[in-house]
Amino acid sequence: MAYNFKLEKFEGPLDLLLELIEKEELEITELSLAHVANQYLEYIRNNENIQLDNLAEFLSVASKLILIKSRALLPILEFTEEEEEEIKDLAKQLEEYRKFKEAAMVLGKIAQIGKICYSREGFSGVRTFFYPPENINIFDFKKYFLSVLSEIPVIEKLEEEIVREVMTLEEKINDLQNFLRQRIEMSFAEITSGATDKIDVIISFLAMLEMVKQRIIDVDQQELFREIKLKVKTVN
Amino acid sequence: MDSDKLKSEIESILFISGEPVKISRIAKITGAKKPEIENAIMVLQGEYSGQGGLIILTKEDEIQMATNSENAGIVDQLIKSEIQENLSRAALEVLSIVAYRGPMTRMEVEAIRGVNCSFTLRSLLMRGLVERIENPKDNRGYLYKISFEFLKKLGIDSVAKLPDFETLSKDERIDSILGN
Amino acid sequence: MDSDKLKSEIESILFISGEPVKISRIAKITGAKKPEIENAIMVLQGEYSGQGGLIILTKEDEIQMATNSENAGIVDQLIKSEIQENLSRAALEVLSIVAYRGPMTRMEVEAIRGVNCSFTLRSLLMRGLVERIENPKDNRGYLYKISFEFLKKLGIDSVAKLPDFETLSKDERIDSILGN
Repeated sequence: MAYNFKLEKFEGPLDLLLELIEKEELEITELSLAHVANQYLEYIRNNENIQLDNLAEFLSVASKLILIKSRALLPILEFTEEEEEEIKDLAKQLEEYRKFKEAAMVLGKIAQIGKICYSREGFSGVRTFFYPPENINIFDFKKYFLSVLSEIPVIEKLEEEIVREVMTLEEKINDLQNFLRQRIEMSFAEITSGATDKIDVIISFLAMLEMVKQRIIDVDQQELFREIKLKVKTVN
Repeated sequence: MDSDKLKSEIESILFISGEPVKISRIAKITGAKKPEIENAIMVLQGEYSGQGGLIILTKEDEIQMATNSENAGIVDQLIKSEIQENLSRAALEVLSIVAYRGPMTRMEVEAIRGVNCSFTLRSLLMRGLVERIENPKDNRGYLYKISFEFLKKLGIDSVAKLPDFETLSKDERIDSILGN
Repeated sequence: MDSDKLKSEIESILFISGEPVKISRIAKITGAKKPEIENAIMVLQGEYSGQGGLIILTKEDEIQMATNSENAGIVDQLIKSEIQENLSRAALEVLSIVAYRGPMTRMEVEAIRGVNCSFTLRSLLMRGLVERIENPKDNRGYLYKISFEFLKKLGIDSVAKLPDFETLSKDERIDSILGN
């Protein structure tokens, strides 16, 4: 796919999304979000620069984009009120973020000019007095020091572990393909029955759409709200 | 109280203190009433807004005296200023959100940026560009707001002087919920 | 040089310095000629001679900005209120950090608290609870420690007598945040 900022570092999923839309010179609408969804998904699939602590946020936006994109791909899909809300929210959120991204650039330029106001050192020239507080003893020192220690942020090892367990999109597609070849037909529910968390379900769905796009599988849904059936496309 | 006398006293207080001073503190020291002081500050800010070498910064219920940003180049030579680190894009985004929309919680900043901001907020707090106060609605949480250091860095005397302050400081979504 | 601009620059210089400044120094910083500066100072002195809170003092070839002596009583009260104010939670936290971990730089105090501490440290210095010494590793910076006078008042002769000093002063959370 033709996009040329693989190595650029984005401030987050909204930043990436905004960049994609602006590159295409589009307004922020549901349609334009659907339009750039592929590029977004491609980016997070290929990009190893996404910081670990941001991956969850990138995936959360991915899941909203998948909703939007799947509406275009599978018009028969019905959305819950909550999902409709999510789709609308993403456009609004992006609009809001754009305002502040622009404001940040303006502030950055003002700061760069270096027209700083300087203040005086507080009470400079005033001589010091020894004025100790009453009612403070050495155990208060311990108490306040302990409270300071408890506020020091612990570098989270947890997040790293979660991320390590999540399969990449690539792996998931391979997985699905193998599984499909064995079973020929299966449902989306079956695929995700072994999912351990939301991210896993999202990745599965993402992979499914990806395979529809690449014409590896056919998707079939008999009726609204019924199971989505996946089939390996028969080669004609 | 004689308003010229009060203005004069406020000038002296700001000069000696050097740091931001609360209006309530000025009231305590001068014995003047809060509205009188606020009025005197307004007049002073007007007098100091010209080409003079000094300006008066205001933010919420605090004021500070500083040099005119036009003279930054001259003053720079006088003070052994700490190296002015450039602000990263993340820092600028968080700063602009807090400047236009603060005081606000970390969650509210993150809702706009779509990413975790705890690291950036911490570094801005340490650099003194952002301040935090306890959240009256949540005794374990904080509210973040802009500092005088930030105003000084941009060379403006109040947040209202930020570009597009009127429009950007309004949250349309909140307004629509409130039915405005 | 534009005389209003020069006046403005001189005001900024005097404000920041606080101390007497030599006219030759002003000439060097502003690039203006001595007679121009002397003229600007004369005009400034006239402007500052009224009821305002600031005045400009001249002595031989030096000038200084200071507060109007009419306001001496107010200034005294300001200083007194600054010193006698109850210690805030922030102040108590900074004191405890400096006690258990000092001598240390301001940056280290700030990294541990995650918040800028310049106002708090300045206030503790002024009350004589903390003292600063030159940093042998950085001749522009200082190291902060608890003052001996304050230790005596607390009834101990060394910080090592603080409760659990051995373990608390070596807490690994601090090493992790300071990157040691």
